[in-house]
Amino acid sequence: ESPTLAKIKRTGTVTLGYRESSIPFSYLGADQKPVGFSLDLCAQVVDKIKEDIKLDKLAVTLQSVNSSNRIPLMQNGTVDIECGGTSSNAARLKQVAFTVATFVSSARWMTKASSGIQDVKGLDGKTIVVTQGSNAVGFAQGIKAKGATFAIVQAKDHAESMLMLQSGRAAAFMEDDILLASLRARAPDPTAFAFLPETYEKVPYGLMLPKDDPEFKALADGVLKGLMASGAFTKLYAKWFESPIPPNGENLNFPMSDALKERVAHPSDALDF
Amino acid sequence: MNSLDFSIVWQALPYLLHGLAFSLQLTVFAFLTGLGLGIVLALVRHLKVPVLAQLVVGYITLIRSIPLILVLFWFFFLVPILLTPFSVDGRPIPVGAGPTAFVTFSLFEAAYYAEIIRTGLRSLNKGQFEAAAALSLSTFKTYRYVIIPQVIRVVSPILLTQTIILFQDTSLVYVLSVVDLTGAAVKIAQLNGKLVEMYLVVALVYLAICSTASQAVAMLRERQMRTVRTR
Amino acid sequence: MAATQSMAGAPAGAEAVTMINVTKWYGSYQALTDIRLNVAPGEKIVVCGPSGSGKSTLIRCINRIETHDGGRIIVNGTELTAETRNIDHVRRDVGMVFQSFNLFPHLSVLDNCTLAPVKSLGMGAKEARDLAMHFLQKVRIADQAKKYPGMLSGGQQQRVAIARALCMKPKVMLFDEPTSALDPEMVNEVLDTMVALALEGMTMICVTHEMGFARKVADRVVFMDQGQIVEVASPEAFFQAPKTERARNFLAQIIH
Amino acid sequence: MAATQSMAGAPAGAEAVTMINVTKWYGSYQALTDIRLNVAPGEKIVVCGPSGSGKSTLIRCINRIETHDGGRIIVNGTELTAETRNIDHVRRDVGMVFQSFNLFPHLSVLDNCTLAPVKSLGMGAKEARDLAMHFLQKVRIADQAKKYPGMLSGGQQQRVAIARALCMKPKVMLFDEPTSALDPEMVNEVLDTMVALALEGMTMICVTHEMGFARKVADRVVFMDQGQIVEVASPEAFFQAPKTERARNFLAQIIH
Amino acid sequence: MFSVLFEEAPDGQRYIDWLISGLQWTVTLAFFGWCIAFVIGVAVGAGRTSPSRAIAIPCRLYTEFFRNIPVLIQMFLWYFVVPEFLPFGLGDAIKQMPPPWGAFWPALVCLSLYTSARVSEQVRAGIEALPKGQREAANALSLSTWKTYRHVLIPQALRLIVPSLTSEVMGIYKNTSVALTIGLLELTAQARQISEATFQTFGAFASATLIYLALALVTFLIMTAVEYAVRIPGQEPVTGRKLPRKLALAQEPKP
Ligand SMILES: Nc1ncnc2c1ncn2[C@@H]1O[C@H](COP(=O)(O)OP(=O)(O)OP(=O)(O)O)[C@@H](O)[C@H]1O
Ligand SMILES: Nc1ncnc2c1ncn2[C@@H]1O[C@H](COP(=O)(O)OP(=O)(O)OP(=O)(O)O)[C@@H](O)[C@H]1O
Ligand SMILES: [Mg+2]
Ligand SMILES: [Mg+2]
Repeated sequence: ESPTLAKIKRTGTVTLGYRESSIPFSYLGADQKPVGFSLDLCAQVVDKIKEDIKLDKLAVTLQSVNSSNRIPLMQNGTVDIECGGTSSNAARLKQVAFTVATFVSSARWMTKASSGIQDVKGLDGKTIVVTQGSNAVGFAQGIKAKGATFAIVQAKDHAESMLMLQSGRAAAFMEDDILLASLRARAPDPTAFAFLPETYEKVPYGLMLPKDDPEFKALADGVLKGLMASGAFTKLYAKWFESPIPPNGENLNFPMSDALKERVAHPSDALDF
Repeated sequence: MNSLDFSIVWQALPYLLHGLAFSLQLTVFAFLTGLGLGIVLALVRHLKVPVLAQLVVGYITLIRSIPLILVLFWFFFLVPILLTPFSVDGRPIPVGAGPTAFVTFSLFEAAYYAEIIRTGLRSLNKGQFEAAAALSLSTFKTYRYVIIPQVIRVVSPILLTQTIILFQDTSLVYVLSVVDLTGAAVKIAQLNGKLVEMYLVVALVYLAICSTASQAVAMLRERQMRTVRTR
Repeated sequence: MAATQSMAGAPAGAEAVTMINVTKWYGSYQALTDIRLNVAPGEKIVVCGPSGSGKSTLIRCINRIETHDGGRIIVNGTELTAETRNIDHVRRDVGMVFQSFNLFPHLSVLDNCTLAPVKSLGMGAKEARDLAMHFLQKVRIADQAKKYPGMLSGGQQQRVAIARALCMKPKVMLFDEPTSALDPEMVNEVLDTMVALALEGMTMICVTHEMGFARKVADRVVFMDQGQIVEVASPEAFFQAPKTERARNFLAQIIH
Repeated sequence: MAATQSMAGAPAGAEAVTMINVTKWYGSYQALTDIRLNVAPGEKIVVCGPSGSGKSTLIRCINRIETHDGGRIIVNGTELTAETRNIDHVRRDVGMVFQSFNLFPHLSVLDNCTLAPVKSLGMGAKEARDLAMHFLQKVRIADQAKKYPGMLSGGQQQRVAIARALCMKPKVMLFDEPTSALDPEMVNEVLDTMVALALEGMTMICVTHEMGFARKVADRVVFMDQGQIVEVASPEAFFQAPKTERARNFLAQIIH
Repeated sequence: MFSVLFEEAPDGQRYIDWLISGLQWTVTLAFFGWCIAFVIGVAVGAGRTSPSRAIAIPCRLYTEFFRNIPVLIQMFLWYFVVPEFLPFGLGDAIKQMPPPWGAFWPALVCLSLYTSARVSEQVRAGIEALPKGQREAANALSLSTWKTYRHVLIPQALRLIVPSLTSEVMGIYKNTSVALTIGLLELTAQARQISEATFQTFGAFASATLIYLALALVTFLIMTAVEYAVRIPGQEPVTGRKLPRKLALAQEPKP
């Protein structure tokens, strides 16, 4: 039997990991209560767990996680599902498992609109910022290796990367498109920032699960596939990505990409597109 | 930089106060238990208790050599795994972040306090021990009534500095996903993009609290000096 | 909890302090060699000798502030061994006054005096306070009881130290150069207190170079050199006609 | 850089030290009241009096280790004012030996002696060393020049302190109870050194209770009480027949 | 657990190279940070004991200010806020500095000042612990205030506080990790990077922990050697007991 389910059954508790500023997947909304797209998806999974193990009462614990502790917390059994905005890749799959893709992102550049930079060429000789530990670090280094001449600085988190861009320390900020969109939406003046046209490799996001528990993964995947088939997934998407969201009511205006539409039609956790 | 907007601070005030409360709780708890344990460790060393004294030296050296954040990390993640043999289903037993923070900070600070107490013990005149022995006070009573009260007075400024550091270090509980004052400020700042405002406010809060504490200790000491060492 | 008198096994009319062939080593340096000394109850002994001759070591062995390495030390019928019970017995019977006072600076004069009776003899707080006031009165310093040691002059501090030792109601008092850390004028006030004690019949062993004091109260003068007792004599005999060359030289040095 | 002699304005045959109506307050406590004292070049003054009478305060005012609050102090023709230049002048002319030696423990005996001549008079290193060895010879301790103060006995340390002060070639030497921190036996070796200095004609002001020394070398004895100079007399007159009641009482106390 | 170090990283290096690069920054920052902190700390600490209030009060304010704000926040302020308030050209010039120097210099300034405040507190304690007679003797020998500090007070105070300075040196390595918050990829930052790239969090942090331990150990050994080298002959390391007199007597036969 699935060890995760066994534990949930024994303790009568399922623990969900959430992020504190991964908008709109998982973040602190009004009164610092966690909300978000991934948390909504997770709620459906929890319902299904409850049904499957036939408990009338299943307590749900919300555990805040960050990039330093999410893996250890999953490996030591504290967290059963991470409901964040975490991307999947080959190296990570050796340590944990991911559900079918719930989102597809690709890295992009954001600049100050006033800078007049038109494309990646315009960044040559300038300093650009990426966030420590994000996929963008690798992409940026890859672009540089192909002949670009910008210098890379790495900020501690997205907010500081954004501050570097704002304060003029960096000419551009490379990150997953959805993250950039949410940062821009919350800026005092969103129109002050612009995207460069280039897009890069697509990466799938998913809910993170403990490794070596295929039965548990099958359960979660089943729930998500059901949502995608019924159209509920698309509704949830619209709620978080194309409507005003808490706490301040900004609208990300981030319609579903073709790649994600493809994955909704044919759910899969494959890495390549 | 765009003009600063501190309105966010008012909105977030309850959350910030909540964080501050945690910082203070953790500081007070770790100060009390750390000092208690630190005194014990220092005494074990001072009395040269066989074997234990060496263990204490090893413990203190080890703890002082590793960044607190890594100590927290290892406590948080290794203890559940080490507890695995005691669990029913062979899976790690999670220990909450709160208890981890309180226990780890106490154990960590104990090593530092122990060294401070030892400095104080070294500065005391041997005659104090001899006088207590001549009065037939037991070892425990000698330390309890004669030695430790004097040591605490001697080292109070160093204890204060260490405690100020402890108060500042509470921000490291972010690896445990616990929210203290700094953590709360950072979170609000990240959600709203108001980093500068929040950090300035936190800096002022720390400056105010720590300066008040250090002023209080300085005054307390001056008073003691007046009674204890007039000549 | 209260000190029970352990006279068991002690012969009638026993000595207050008996030292038999006592030796003491500091590492490879022999600080005491074959010390033999009997002190009768009520007797007053003055110990003198050059610096480093082992005077302090000798009296510190008597209440085991230092441990002796060979020979036997018997105090009021209790032999000093490694056993804690015996050490406790002896220390309750023996009061000590140090050269450097060693008062507890964080306690008031009164608390200095009551700490040990309360914590170590288990005396009641009120009783201890009355006792302390009694002895503070005796050393003429009762009006300073609320002050802290740091607020007193050296002579006053030393008198408090004497009162503190007396509060344990010791049978024997040890003094280790009690006046040598004092200003010349304060020496007298402490010596006066000691003379008064001596006249009351307290057994006293006193390391001092105050020859006036020795003349006035000592029953015997013990002269030490290089860890040995070189000469034991009555004060008159010792000061008028020291038997040994070493004692003569020593006396020439300190009396100018 | 080298000390220029500031005799400008000083009358011929001027006093080495002149104190006119000097007062000194510690907070609200008056430590010196209307002190008048003239010390001629080559004169030896012994200052005595009860503890707390202001002896130390008096001599510490002479080289401005303490600042006086009223009156005037003139040393070798330079008046002590807040001006750094004057203070420097005076301090170069005045050597001081403390009760507690105050050697610099981190410097060897030789370095203790050469530090000030080199750093403050700008003397050459070699010259300073030769001078230091000369004075160390004089206090009979030249063979210890390489040692550190912590390795010396109290008497030796005090002799080094005297040599250190002499290396500044002072015109006046101040001693503040230079022997009272010493063991009885070491007192003599320091007193001998001081007597030798006195015989060479050095101007000396010395707080001490060593009456033997006072008898032997003092030109005048100054007796202080409660911050005032109560009596100034020749040693014979002072010891035989003190004029004041207070001095009589005091002498009775310290000579037993 | 440590096999992750020898896997190939996305940039073609092995992960261990990342750690080594991080270690270099850590050591560089710690070394120069310590040198500056020591100099300023000694000066400010000495200043706090000055009889002149015009010197003592600013020194006290300095200590309180830089000690009482968490280093994490100071780091942020130096990096993001201070350049905004510099005269226009200068602030921009700082912001334009190419990485990693743009982060290194603020980190160095921040760490130096923070540590110097802590060192100054110890230096002050050391100077205040010296007997009053030392200053008086120096005055009586007509040494100027500066020379009194330089030749008499500071040398003794520093010897006294070697043990607590040792803790401080061991501590500065740990505090360098705060520089990661402004983008300096020192040891902890690199460990985090490895953890993010591979999700092998334990391996990455265990490596960092061991390196910190090794650094602390080396520091400890060096400082022990320093303590031995500057000890004063004839003085016990422990203060308080008047043994010297007896030692001297034991060595020296009387004439
Ligand atoms: N803890 C110790 N370790 C080593 N040697 C010691 C110790 N204490 C004392 N000594 C040595 O033992 C000898 C006797 O010391 P003791 O203190 O008994 O002499 P004393 O006669 O009391 O001298 P003083 O008149 O100077 O007090 C001295 O040579 C001294 O150096
Ligand atoms: N720094 C100070 N603050 C306040 N009062 C002081 C200070 N120094 C000395 N006094 C007081 O001034 C008076 C004179 O002190 P001083 O040291 O000159 O006396 P003294 O004659 O040298 O005594 P002793 O023989 O004890 O050395 C004393 O009553 C003393 O308590
Ligand atoms: Mg002795
Ligand atoms: Mg004096």
